[in-house]
Order: sequence, then structure tokens, then C-alpha cells
Amino acid sequence: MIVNQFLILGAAVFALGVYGVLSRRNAVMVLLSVELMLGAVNLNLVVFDRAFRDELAAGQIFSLFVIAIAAAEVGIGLAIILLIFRNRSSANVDELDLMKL
Amino acid sequence: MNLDYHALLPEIILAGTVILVLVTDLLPVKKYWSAVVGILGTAAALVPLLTLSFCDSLEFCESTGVRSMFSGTYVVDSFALVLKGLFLVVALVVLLMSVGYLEGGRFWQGEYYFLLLASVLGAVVMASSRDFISMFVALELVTGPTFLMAGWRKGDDRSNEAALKYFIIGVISAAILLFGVSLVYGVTGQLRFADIAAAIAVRGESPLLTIGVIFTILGFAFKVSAAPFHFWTPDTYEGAPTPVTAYLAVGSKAAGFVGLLTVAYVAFGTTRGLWAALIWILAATSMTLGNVVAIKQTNIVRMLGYSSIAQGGFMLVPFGALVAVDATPDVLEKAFFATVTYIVIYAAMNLGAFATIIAISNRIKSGEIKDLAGLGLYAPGLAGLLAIFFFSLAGIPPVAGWFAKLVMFNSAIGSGSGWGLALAVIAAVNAVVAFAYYGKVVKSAWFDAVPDTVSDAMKSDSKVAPPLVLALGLTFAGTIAFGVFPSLVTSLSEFASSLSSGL
Amino acid sequence: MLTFLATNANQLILATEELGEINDGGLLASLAWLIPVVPMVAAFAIVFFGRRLPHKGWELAMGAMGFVGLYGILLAFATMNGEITYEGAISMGEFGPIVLEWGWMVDGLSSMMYFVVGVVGSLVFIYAKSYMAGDIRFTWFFASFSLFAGGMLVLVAAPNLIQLIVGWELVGVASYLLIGHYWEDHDNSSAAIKAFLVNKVADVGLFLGVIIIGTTAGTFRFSEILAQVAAGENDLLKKFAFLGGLALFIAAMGKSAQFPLHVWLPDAMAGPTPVSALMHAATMVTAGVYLLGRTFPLYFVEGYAVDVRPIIMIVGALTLFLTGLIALVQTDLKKVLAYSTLSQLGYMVAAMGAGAYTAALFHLFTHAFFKGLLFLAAGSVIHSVHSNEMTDMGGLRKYMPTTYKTFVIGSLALAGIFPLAGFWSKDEILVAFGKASGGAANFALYLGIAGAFITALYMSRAVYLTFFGEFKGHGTPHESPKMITVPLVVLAGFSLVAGLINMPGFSSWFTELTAVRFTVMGDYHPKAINFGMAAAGLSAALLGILIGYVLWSKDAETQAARDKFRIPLLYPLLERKYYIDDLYMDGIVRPLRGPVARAVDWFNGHVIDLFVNGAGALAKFVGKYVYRFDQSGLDSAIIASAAATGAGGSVLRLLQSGRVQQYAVMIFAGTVVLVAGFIIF
Amino acid sequence: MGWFESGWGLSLIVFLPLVGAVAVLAVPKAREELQKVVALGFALVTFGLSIVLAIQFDYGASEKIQFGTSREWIAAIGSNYTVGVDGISLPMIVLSTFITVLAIVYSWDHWPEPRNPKMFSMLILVLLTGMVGTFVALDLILFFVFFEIVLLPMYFMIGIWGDRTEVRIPVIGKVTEMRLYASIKFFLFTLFGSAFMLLGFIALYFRSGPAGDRTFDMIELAARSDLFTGSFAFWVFAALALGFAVKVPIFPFHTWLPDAHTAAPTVGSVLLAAVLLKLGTYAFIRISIPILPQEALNWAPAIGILAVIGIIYASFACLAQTDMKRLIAFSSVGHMGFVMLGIATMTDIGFNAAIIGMVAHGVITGLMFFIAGSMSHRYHTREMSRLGGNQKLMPIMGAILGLSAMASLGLPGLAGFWGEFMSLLAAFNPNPALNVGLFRTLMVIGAIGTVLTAGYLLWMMQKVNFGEPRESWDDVDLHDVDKWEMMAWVPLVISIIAIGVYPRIVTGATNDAVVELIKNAFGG
Repeated sequence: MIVNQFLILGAAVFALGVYGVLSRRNAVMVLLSVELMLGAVNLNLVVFDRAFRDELAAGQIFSLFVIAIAAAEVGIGLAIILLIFRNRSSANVDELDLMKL
Repeated sequence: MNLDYHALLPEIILAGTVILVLVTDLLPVKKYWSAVVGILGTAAALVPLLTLSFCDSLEFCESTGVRSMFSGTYVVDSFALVLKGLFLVVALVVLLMSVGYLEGGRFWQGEYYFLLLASVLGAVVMASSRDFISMFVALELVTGPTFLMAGWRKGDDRSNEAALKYFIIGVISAAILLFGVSLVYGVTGQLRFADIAAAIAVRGESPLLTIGVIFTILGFAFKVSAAPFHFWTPDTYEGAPTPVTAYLAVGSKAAGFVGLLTVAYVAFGTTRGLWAALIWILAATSMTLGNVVAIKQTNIVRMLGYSSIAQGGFMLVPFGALVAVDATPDVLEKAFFATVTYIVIYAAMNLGAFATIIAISNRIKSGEIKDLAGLGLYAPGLAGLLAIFFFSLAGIPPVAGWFAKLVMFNSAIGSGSGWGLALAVIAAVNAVVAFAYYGKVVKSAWFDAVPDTVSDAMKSDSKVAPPLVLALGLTFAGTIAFGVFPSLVTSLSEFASSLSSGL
Repeated sequence: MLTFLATNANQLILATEELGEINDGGLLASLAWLIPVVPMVAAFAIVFFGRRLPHKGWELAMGAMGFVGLYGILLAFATMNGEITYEGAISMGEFGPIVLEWGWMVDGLSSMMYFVVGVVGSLVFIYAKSYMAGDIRFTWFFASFSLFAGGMLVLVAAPNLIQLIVGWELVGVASYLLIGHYWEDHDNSSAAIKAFLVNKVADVGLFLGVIIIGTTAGTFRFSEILAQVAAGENDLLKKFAFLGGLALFIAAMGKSAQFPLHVWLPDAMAGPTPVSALMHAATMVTAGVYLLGRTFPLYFVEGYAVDVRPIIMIVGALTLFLTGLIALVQTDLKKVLAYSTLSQLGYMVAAMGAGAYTAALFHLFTHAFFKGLLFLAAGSVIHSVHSNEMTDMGGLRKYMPTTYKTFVIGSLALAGIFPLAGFWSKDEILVAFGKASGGAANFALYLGIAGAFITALYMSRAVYLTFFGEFKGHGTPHESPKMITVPLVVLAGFSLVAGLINMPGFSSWFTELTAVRFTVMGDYHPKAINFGMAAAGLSAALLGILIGYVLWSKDAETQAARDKFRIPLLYPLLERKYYIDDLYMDGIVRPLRGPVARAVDWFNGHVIDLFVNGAGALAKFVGKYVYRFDQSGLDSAIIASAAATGAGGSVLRLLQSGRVQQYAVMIFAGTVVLVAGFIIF
Repeated sequence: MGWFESGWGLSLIVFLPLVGAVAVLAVPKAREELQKVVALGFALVTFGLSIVLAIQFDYGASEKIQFGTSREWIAAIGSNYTVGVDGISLPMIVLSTFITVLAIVYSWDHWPEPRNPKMFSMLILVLLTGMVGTFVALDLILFFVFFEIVLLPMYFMIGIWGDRTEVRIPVIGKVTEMRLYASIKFFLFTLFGSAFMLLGFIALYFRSGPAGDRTFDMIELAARSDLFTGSFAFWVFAALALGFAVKVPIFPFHTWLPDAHTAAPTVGSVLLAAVLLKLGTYAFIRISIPILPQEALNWAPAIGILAVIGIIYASFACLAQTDMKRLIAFSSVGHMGFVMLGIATMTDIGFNAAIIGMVAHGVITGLMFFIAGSMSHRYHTREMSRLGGNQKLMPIMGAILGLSAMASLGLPGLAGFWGEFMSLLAAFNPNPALNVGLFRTLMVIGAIGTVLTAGYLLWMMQKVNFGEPRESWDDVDLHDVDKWEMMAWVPLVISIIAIGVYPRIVTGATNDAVVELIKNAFGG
């Protein structure tokens, strides 16, 4: 099993997610970038699971939980973004500065 | 699979309440019935906790020692019992605080209680989780609803903003945590804490493990808002409805600590040098940053945000002091004991502080510290409570906070290491600095003249919602009682320290 | 016994058993605690009830003082029948090994002092009733006056050093109250403060002396300390005796107003005249001499504080000479007398230094009468002309015959004219100077004879300026009432005959009286009169009177015209009192009260608080910037890092991102830093 | 009276005032008379109990802990509710309850503005609990708790009823009201000290034995003083000393004091000066020295030097003051310097001197602050340059001021003398382990300090009491001492004279205890 390559891929995807989170102005895009990071996590979990040939398949099961919860979180996130969009007609994160110093 | 329903009863009752609240909301009754159901349900959930705790002396209860389920991934031990009890009590107080608050504004009430109780359910589950899957689920159950609650003042831009910031930072932290967990899994092949500890003991440390551990711990650092992962805290605290802030500052934070404690002690117990050093840094920076920045704050809730960062730092001190210490069970237990004690006391006094602030801002319609001026003249009762809770936060005897600080110092110095001592000294200086801003609030309320912004109507309006009075009473009683008879807390936290000895 | 004492000049008499039977004084001595207590109680009683009494408290004061006077007379007679040594003590508290005691002592020395204080005090109190009549604080005056006498009696009765301090300071505080009696006037309260502070400076010596002697001896009781001195076995005490003795002498210099701590006494004239009379005659200034007398063996027994003696002699001699000269240029009658007191105190102190215990005390004794007399007479004059200045007097001989006569008797006694009291005592002192060996003794002898001359000179000046010539004041002076003149006459009587009780070759009653049992005597009383010394002293005095007559007997319009001897340099020097007051004020007091005090206060607010408030300011400052960084400083941090790495748009892009993303940056950055740190270390 | 001796009596003295505070709280705000009566009643009963304590006390065994008890309090950290009285604490307890009664009596008709008798008397009672608690506590943690409790009422007293004149804060440059600056400065200063003190306590605990045999008990720790050696002892002593030194206060930790005393309302200043400062010196005698005797000897020269610097420094600072109350405040620094000098000698004489000095300073400076308060109440100014002729305007008050000034400058026969003189005496022969030359030098400098002390007090008297009154006071209603003032002050005057004449009132209780303490700490 070629673990290292997958690991590098996972790390790269995670980093991509980080980049997206940091650079995207639209909240939805930020949310998607976070999903990317979680994707990297899932990848890792599944790869390790296979690498260990885990009898309980714990990694895979964990990744299922992650996917499910990520979906829930996206739901929450979209709800909040919707709320903001409704109040301000914009979902840009750089406008979130009401509580600026 | 053999389920111990007695042990699971609190979760079951709470889950039932969550559903019941949702159902009540649909019924054509007054909205506060949801709250009543929630309060009753939460209180009911406390009953099995008590029977479990005093199992040995109860006839109908079957003593089985530690109740471990699902192949050891879900454990109801004394630690779990104490923390569950804490979460439930915190939930009760927050519910009491919320009732009046929600009545006064344009809010969705039923869903609010539903979300709050769901989050509490997560916290209760968290206390028993002994593997990463259940812990992650519990953690998300704690956090998820709070994202929504933070934005509960739906028409208020600040509240929305608070919610979004909190959400984004929250999910990023979750991602970091998960990434760390995935690496730990990769190194050890295990997700159950006990197995991870065993695997690490066998395999020893590796860079990958180090990265995994650090990522995991830092994921929790977000929850306990330790610097430098605290940035969301002040904004969110200020923007969120105050009862939610109270819950975030106490319930959610305590849940974070529960996770941190369990993970650090049970899963990573064998790489203590690593996380202790990490936490040492987090503790020192949190205390210092929180305190120093809090001095400059003008909004009381925002100030409490920084205060809670600093208090979080104090809570981390006992762990940080474990750097470079021989792992005698005594020392480990002391640190554990100190943190649990601190959490319990912190819960009482911080909730009290928030409850008082709710009562006050209901009256003066402001959250600015300078607008508290003259409170002692027209509302001595509230001003007195304010003084008591803030002095407690500052750690002045005889109100509870001093004892929290005492056990914190006690464990830091008791660790016997120079690092522990250094941290104690940093904490001591910080404890003094902290008074500068806690004192500022008291000063404003008691020493300053009544400003023009306070109308005569506000002065004469001495009405405080009855549930809030109850909340104030509970927290007041706790703060005083824990301060004067600290053994009330220590018996709890000693009971809870069973986890550390399980190493 | 007399012969034994008299024939052994400079020889120690260690064998105390040779002194004959000791009498414990019986009931009289055991009740002597009443002597200090009665005036003290009277003082308090006057404060609380005085105003309601018919004589507004005077009767209490008078009663107490009269009681002391009678008791003093009784004790004096009892002592004549045989030496009494009695020491009573009540324990008042423990400080570790030290037991504090209140006690009373009855022996020759203290009996003599009881007698002087009691008799002179009673006369002054009688006098004061009339003198102070109509004073706004009549009652308060007698309360303080009783306290004054009471304090002195506490001091005299003290059988231990610590009680001595108590009495010593009580005298000081009472003098403060009395000198500042007319406190509405700023100068008077300043004079009172001056008296208190100068004495307080000397009290540093007293404190240190008592501590040193008491601690090294292991006891504060005079009897035990002096017994140790006699036994000569306490090496520790020997080692510290010089320092302790010197310190005690400094204390004596303060109370007995020795040069250069004499400055307070002339200013103390600010008080009412009876105060001056009592202060100069019987209480306060005699305390220093008394202290030296009480601790006399310490300075006299070889191996102890003998090296202090030359210092004592020189200080005493300087005082008697220098202050006598100042008296020559005073125009205030009371100031003349004040400087004369200083001069006489110089004699007493120098005599103590020369080892002439009896002579010094004898001079104290006689001086009490004639100086008391002179002050009361001066008061009588002042009362009648309403001025202190001799320029407002003159020719009073005609108006106030009794006062005039008694004043002249006092003056002659002071000048040391045979056979008045002053002659005998001064002569004895001069003899002592002559007998003592060493340069200091010679110095004292020459200055002593010169002093006799100066004394006669300024006293004759005072007599001529006051009582002869034409009256220059306003109104018509008249003789004072009986209450004032009777004490004058009584004191004049004492001034005439008091010297006879210790006439060499004739009587030694005083010597026997003051010979204290447990002190190791190094004292002597001349067996026969030393005609050479007597002639020297007497002729110096007569010369002084003669010159005085030449200079001042003729009346003139102005004081300047009468003071013909205006020697350049010397006269202004005397008028400015050798610039010592100026030195103290400008050199010490003003700088301390002004610049030094202000500097300390400034230091408090600007240096110590610099740290205190600076810490606060620093916390706020740091808080401000940390907060700014926490909230928005990220922008600049990112610009900096972007510039450093040279990264292009991708990093700068972050600048435009929202706040929440900056938080995220911090989180990731923190994570990376921590991970990197832990991997590396 | 078995119950009294079993520890209940002592606990009653400690907590009765607290009950009183609650009782006052229960009285409706409008019923001021009742509030006053209740407050005074509780204070009087407490005082009465402390007198009973003093009567029942076995003076023959004053070195033993009496009326003591020890109950489990916080088992988890090994801290117990251990209280007791010995000869050292007894005078301090009586002093505390005594002064408190007088404070309430004085307040009867002199409530500071903004008028709030209810809260004010509650704070006084809470303060009393803290003060007495500190003096009876024999457990370090218990001590710490009471030590800190004292801060709260005082903070409020200064902050609410303090001086409202605007001052420019040195260094920071902000202009604020005196009371605000003083209250926070007072609190932060003390808190800073006590934070380190607490660290020291905990460190002692962990060094006090193997796990399971550790203790916070002061008596037990003193018995185990051999365990505390080396650099450990050095740092622990430093930490404790920091906490106590701020409270005393020892130069250079004193700058909170002039501000706090000046800003505080009259009764606040009185209690602050009379009792609160003694907590620090008492703690030195009770904790630092018995537990860390060897280290105390190492530190003694430093303490002695700072004490004497304090004496001289405070005198000069006093000479520069124009504000009467501030002058009295600064004089406390000097007087506490004498107390600390006595302690620094590490001898029984010095300790006795320190304790009697503490008591004397309590009654004397307490009285002076009372008078200063009453005077500024009448004249509406404390600037000495504007006063003058007070003796003429108010003869009785002037006389009492004079008496207290005389007592303050250490006039023998009045209370202040013994502490001062015996401290100097003790410095001549300090503990054999100390440098004799140094302490004798300190003795001489300290003795010179007495002259300066006399100087500033006499000049104060001259400015305030003497001279002709200014015309501007002609139309002002300046009544002499009123009955409440009389009732509050006469007992103080009597005690000043009584202690001055008969020092056994204090040393009779303390001496045996002190001798024993010194013997246990330094041997022989």
C-alpha cells in the first residue's frame, strides 16, 4: 500500500482548503474550502484504515461520521449565511467588521 | 450488546426532553412552556445522576463500579458523573437566564430551547466519550447548535456577524482537530483512547504523532478559547445574545475542557511531555493576553470575553505545570483535581456574572461599563451581586474564585518543577493585573455618579424576571458556598479525579 | 565622716561601710512616692475641675507644691539626722529580660532636689497667683505648671534610667506648653518648638546613653549600675562607658543648656515670668546637672567614662564664658538673666567635669534661690512697667524699693560677693578647678575667674540700667503687691544665708546631705577656705562691679550711649549670639524643612510611584497595543511577512480578506509555529 | 464557660460581626436609627466577648494557644479551620474590636457623604470579621482568606466615601478623583503582595513533609522549621515578606498608604491605621519568623535598614506636607518603621516593643485620624496653611489633638514611647546572629528620627492649633467636640495614657509568648 503518496495528497488537499478559507471573500466559498479540508481528513482516515487493515474499519466508520456531520455543519453554515444575506444583501466575509476596534 | 440503561438514563431523559421541547413548541400553548419542559427535563436528568453517584448506598442500584459500554468507548465513571452534573446545572441556570431574555425580544423560542438542550446533550455525552468518534460527534453536537444560537438575534447585524465568525472559526478548528486525529489514527491504528495510549507506549513518539497530537490539542484549544486560538471569543461574546454568551463561556468551554482533559490524560497520557509543554505555552499566553487586553475594554460582555480567555489560561495552568515532572500519580491527580475544581467554581461565578449583567442591561439598556455608573445608588442589590461575582472572578476571598486560584497555584507549585513555579508566578502576576479590570466594573457601579443616560424610569424599575432571580440566587449561593466551604467543591472534584488515576 | 571626705581629694572611697549606718527613712521615705504623684494628679485635676474652683485651680497647684515643699523640708531634716537611702519600685511591665519599673528614690541627692523644687516652687507658685491674675488661660497655666514641677519630681525620684527619661521628657513637654503659653503669637510658639526640639536633639543622647549603659550593665537601676561601676568587674560596661557617658552628657547639655545646645533657653523667655523663674531656678535646667550628679561615679571611676570629663569641663567652661559675654549686650532684662543662667550652668557642669560633685550641686542649690529671686524680681519690674526692655526702665529704685533691694541682693549673690550664697558655691567650684589636673581644668579655671568678672559686670549693668537713673518708660511704676514681694523677701533671705550650710571649715551639712550612699564618691569638700582662690574670685567680681559702676552708673539718653564699650566685631558677634542661631536655622532647620523635605516628597511621588503607576501605565499601554494587534494589527504583520518573503499577490490578497480570515490566519500560523517548534526541539 | 474555651467563643468573636452585617442588611434602608443600633449592638457584644476573652485568658501560659479549636475545613488541600489566641494575638483582637466600637460610635452623627449608614456600618462589621479573623487564624490558608477579606470593605469605603478632590496621578498624568486613584492603588498593591504571599504559603506546605503529612498549620510549620532551608527558604521568605511588607507598609512599598489614608473617610482612615497596618507586622511575628527563623536572620538586616529608611524618609515627607491628614498618614510609615526595626532585631525585647508599638500606634494614630476627620468636617479644608488658631476656636479638640501629637512623637508616659524606645533599645543588642555594628548604626539613625518626628508634629501643631484664627472662620459654625466625638475619643485618650503609664497592659500578655517564640525560633 502506498501510504505516503496518499498522505501527501491529503496534506496538499488540506493546504488547499486552508488557502481557500483564507483567501475567499464569499462565505459560501469559505465553507466549501472547509469541506475540502474535511475531505483531506476523510482521505487520511480511509487510507490509514486500509493500511492497517483495521478489523473494525474504525477509520472508515469515522469518515462516515465526518461526512455526516460535515453535511450538518454546512446546513448550519448556510443558514447563517442566508441570515446575513437577508440582512445585508451580501455574503462577503470582509464586511464582517461591526465589532472592529 | 448489553446496555446499562441506568447509566445512560441521563442522556436518554435529556434526549427525550429535546424532542419534547420541539413538540411543545408545535402545540398551541404559550411559548414559555417549552422552557418549562426544558427545565423540568434537565432537572429530571439530574436524578439518575444522583442515583448513579450514590449507587453504593442505594438498595435498588446495582453497583458495578465503572460502567463501561460499547467496548469501552462510552464510560460512565465518577468523572463523567460530576461533569454531567455540572453541564446539567449550567443548562438549568442558562435556561432560567434565557426565559426572561427571550420573552423580552423578538426570538424563536421553541427552537432556542431545543438547540440549547441539544448542545447540553452533546456536552453530557462528551463527558463519557472515550474514543475519538464519539468525542467528535459529541463535540459537534455541543458546537453546532451554538453556532445558530450565537446568531439568535436575527435582526441584529452584530449577532449575525458573531454567528458567522464563530461558525467559520469553529469549522476550521474542527478540521484541524480531525486532521490531527487522522494522523494519530495513522500512527497508532486506534481510535479508542485507552488503545491509543497503549499503542503510543509501544511505538514511542514520532514526528507524525507529534503533529497529530499538537493538531488535536489545538483543536480543543479553540473550544476553550486559549490564545492564540481565541480570536473569535470577544466578537462572538459581544455579538451573541447574553444568555448564549453565558452558555458559551461556561457550558461550551467546560465541554472543551472535558474533551481536553480526557484526551490529554487518557489518550495522550504517555506523551505528557509534549502536550504539557504545549499547554504551558497556551496557558501563559492566554492568561497574559486575556488580562492585558481586558483592561482596555469598555463593553462589559466583551471584557468578560477576554476575561474568559484569561480564566481559561488559569485553568490550563495545572496541566502546563506538568512539564518536566516525574509522573507520580499524586501530582497528576492534583493537576486534574485543580482544573476540575476551577471549572466548577468558574461555572458558578461566571454564570452569576452573566446573569447579573442580563438583569442590569435589561434595566439600563446598555452593555457599556461606564453606563453601569451609579448602580450602587439606585440598585444596590444588583450592584452588590455584580461586586460579588466580579470579586469572585478576581479571586478575592471569601467568594469562590479565590479557591479556584488557590488550587491552581497549589498544583502548579506542587508539581515541584521550575516550570511549574514559573507558571505560578506568571499566574500570580496575572491575578493581580486581572483586578484592574474586574475592579473597574465594581468601581463604575459603586463609585461613580449616575450618568445622564440612566433615566428615572430605569432607576425606579426594580423588576427582575423571576427565573432570572432564581438563576441569580443559585449562582450567588454557589459562589458564596464554594468560597466559604470549598470542601463542597473539592468533594466533587476529588470524586472526578478518578480519571487521572485510571492512567 | 566629713574629715574623711574632705581630706581625700580625688580619692575614691570604696568602703561604703565606713560611712556609717544607713537609714531606710521609715515611713517618710516609703511614702515619698507621693512627691511626684501629687503634682501630677493635681495637674490632671486642674485640667478637669480647675475652672470650677474658687481660685480657678491655683489652690490645687499650690496645695500640691506646698505639699512637696513641706515634704522636702521634712526629708531634708530627716536626712540631717542620718543618711537615708530608700528605693521603692513597682514593676510596670516586662520586655523580655527587662523589667520596667516605676519607683521613687529617697537619698541625699534627691532629697536636696525635692527641697529645692518644693521650696522654690512653692514661692514661685505663690508669686504666680498674683502675677498671672487675669490671664486668659489661668487654669491651664497652673495645670501645665504643676505638670512641669511634677515632671521634674518624677525625674528626681527616678531610681532607674527609664523613669528618668519619662520625667525628663515630661519636663520638656511641660516647658513646651509653658513657653508657648501665649501661643497666639507665632514667635512664642516658635520658641516653644525650639525649646522642645533642641531638647529632643539632646534626648537622642539620653536615649542612646540609657540604652548603652542600661544594656551593658544589664540593669537600669542607678543603684545596681553604680554598684557595678564600684565593683569594676563589668568589662562590657567599661568598654561602652565612654560612649554611654558621652551620650548622657549630650543629654545633660540639652536640658542644662550647654553650649552649643544653649540656644533654646534665652528664647524660652517667651513664657510668663514665673515659668522662667521656676525653669531657671529649680526645674528643667538643673536636670542635666542632676543627671551628671546621679551618674557621677561613671565619669569618675577609672576605667569608665573618665575621658568624658575633659569634654565636660571644656563645654562647661565655654558655656560659662561665652554666654556670659552675650549677657553683656542684652537689653531685655529677662534675657540678661537667661544668659546669666547659662553662664552659671556652665559653672555647674564644668564643676561636675572637674569632679566637684558637691560643689556643682551646691551651686545648683544656691543658684536656685538667687536666680529664682532675680527672675521674680524682674517679673515684678516687668509687671509694673509692662515691658521687658531695660530701655523702658531706669530709676525704679525709688518706685519699687522692695524689689530693688531684693534684686540687688540677688545680683550680689550671683556675682559671688562675700558672704552671700553665690560666693561660697562659686568659690568651691573654682577651688575644684584648681585642684583638678589637666589642661581642661586649667582652661576651666581661667575662664571661671573671667566668668566671675563678667557675671559681676553684666549684673551691675542690669542693676544700673533698671534701678538707677531716670525712668524712661510710660506711666508711673509702683511696687508690686504682697503676694509678689513676700516670695522675693523669702528668697532674698535664702540668697543671703544659703551659702553658709557648706562653708568650708565651718559646716559641711550640704556635703553630707548629698553624699549618696551607693555612689562611689570621688568628691571632696575643702577642709578650710582656700584664701587664694577666694581672693581671686572675689576680686574678679569686685572688679566687675567697679567697671560696671564706671560704665553704667551715669544715666544717658540712649542705650547705645550707655553701652560705651562697643568693640567692633565683638559687639555684633555678641548681638548675633555668635551666629549660632542663624547657623541652626539657615544651615539645618530651613534646608531640612524646605528643600530636603520637598525632595523626599517629590521622590515619593515621582520615583517610587514611577514604578507603581508606571507598572499600571505599562499594563495599559501593552494592553492597548496587544489589543490593537489582536484586532487589526494583523494587516501590518502580513504586509511585513509578505515583504519579507517577497511573495506576491497571493499573500497580499489576504489583506483584502475579512477579519474572520485574519483570525484564521492567526490560527494556522499559530499551529504551524507550534508544530515547527515542537518538531525541531 | 466551657463552650467559650472550646473554640466557640473565639469563632463567635470572629463571625458575630458578620451576622451583624447581615442583620443590618435586613433592616429597611429608611430606618437609620435601627441600623445604627443594630450595628453598634453587634460591635459592642463582640467587644464584650473579646473582653471576656481577655479576662478568661490564662496569662500564666500566654505562650500557649488558648481558646483554640481545629476543624476540618478543606481536607482536599490539607487546610483546616484552626484558630486560637496567644499572648501575641490577644492585644490585637481587643484592639480591633475596641476601635471598631469607637468607629461606629463616632459615625453615629458623622456619616460620610453620600449618606448611607446601612452600607457603611455593614462594611465596618465585615471589616471587623476580617481583622479579628486574621489575628486568630492559625492556618495559613485561613489566614490568607481573612487577610484578603479585609481588603473588600476598605476598598468600598475609600471608593465610595473617599475624598473627591481631583488629583493628577503622578507618572500616568491622568486627572481623577483622589478616592478612585487611592482605592485601586490600595487594592492592587495589597493584592500584588498577597498573591506572592500565597505562593509562599503553598510552597511551605509542599516542603512541610512527605505527601500525606503536609500541613498549613502555623504552629506545626514552626515546629518543622528545620525543613525550610537554603534558597527555598530565601525565596519563600521573600514572597511572604513582600505580602506583609506591603501591608505594613515598609519603605519602598508604602506609597499606597498616604493616598489611601488621605482619601479614606474618617472612620476608614482610623481603621486602616489602627488595625489594618498591624496585619502585616503581626504576620511577620506570627508567620515569617517562627517558620523561617534562619532566613529571618538573613533578611533581618535588610528589613532593619528599610525600616530605618522608612523612619527618616517618612519624617522628611511629613515635613513637606501641607495637608494635615496626609501628614498623619505619612507619619504612620515612620511609626511602623520603628515597629519593623523592633522586629528586625529578632529579640524578645524587640518583639515586645513591636507589639506594644503596634497597639500604641493603633490608638494614637486612630485618634489623630478621628480628629483630622472632624476638623476637616468643620473647616472643609485640610490645608494647614488655611487653619490656625484651632486651639482658640475649639479648645477641647485642640487639646486632644495636642495630646495625640505628643503621644505620637513618643512622649514617655504616653503610649507611643515604649514601642519607639524599646525598639531602639533592642537594636543595641540584636540577635547574636546579626551584625551588631549595623544595628547599632540603625539605632542611632532611628533615634535621630525621633527628633524629626517631633519636628513635624510640633510644626503641625503650630500651624493648626496655635496663632490667631483667621478672620474667614468668623462666620463659620465651629462647634467644639460633640458628644459622639467625645464618646469615641475619650476611651482612646484613656488608653493612650493607660498604656503609657502601665505598659503591662500589653506586655503582660505578650511577654511570655514572645520570649517563648524567640526561644523556639532561635534557640536558647
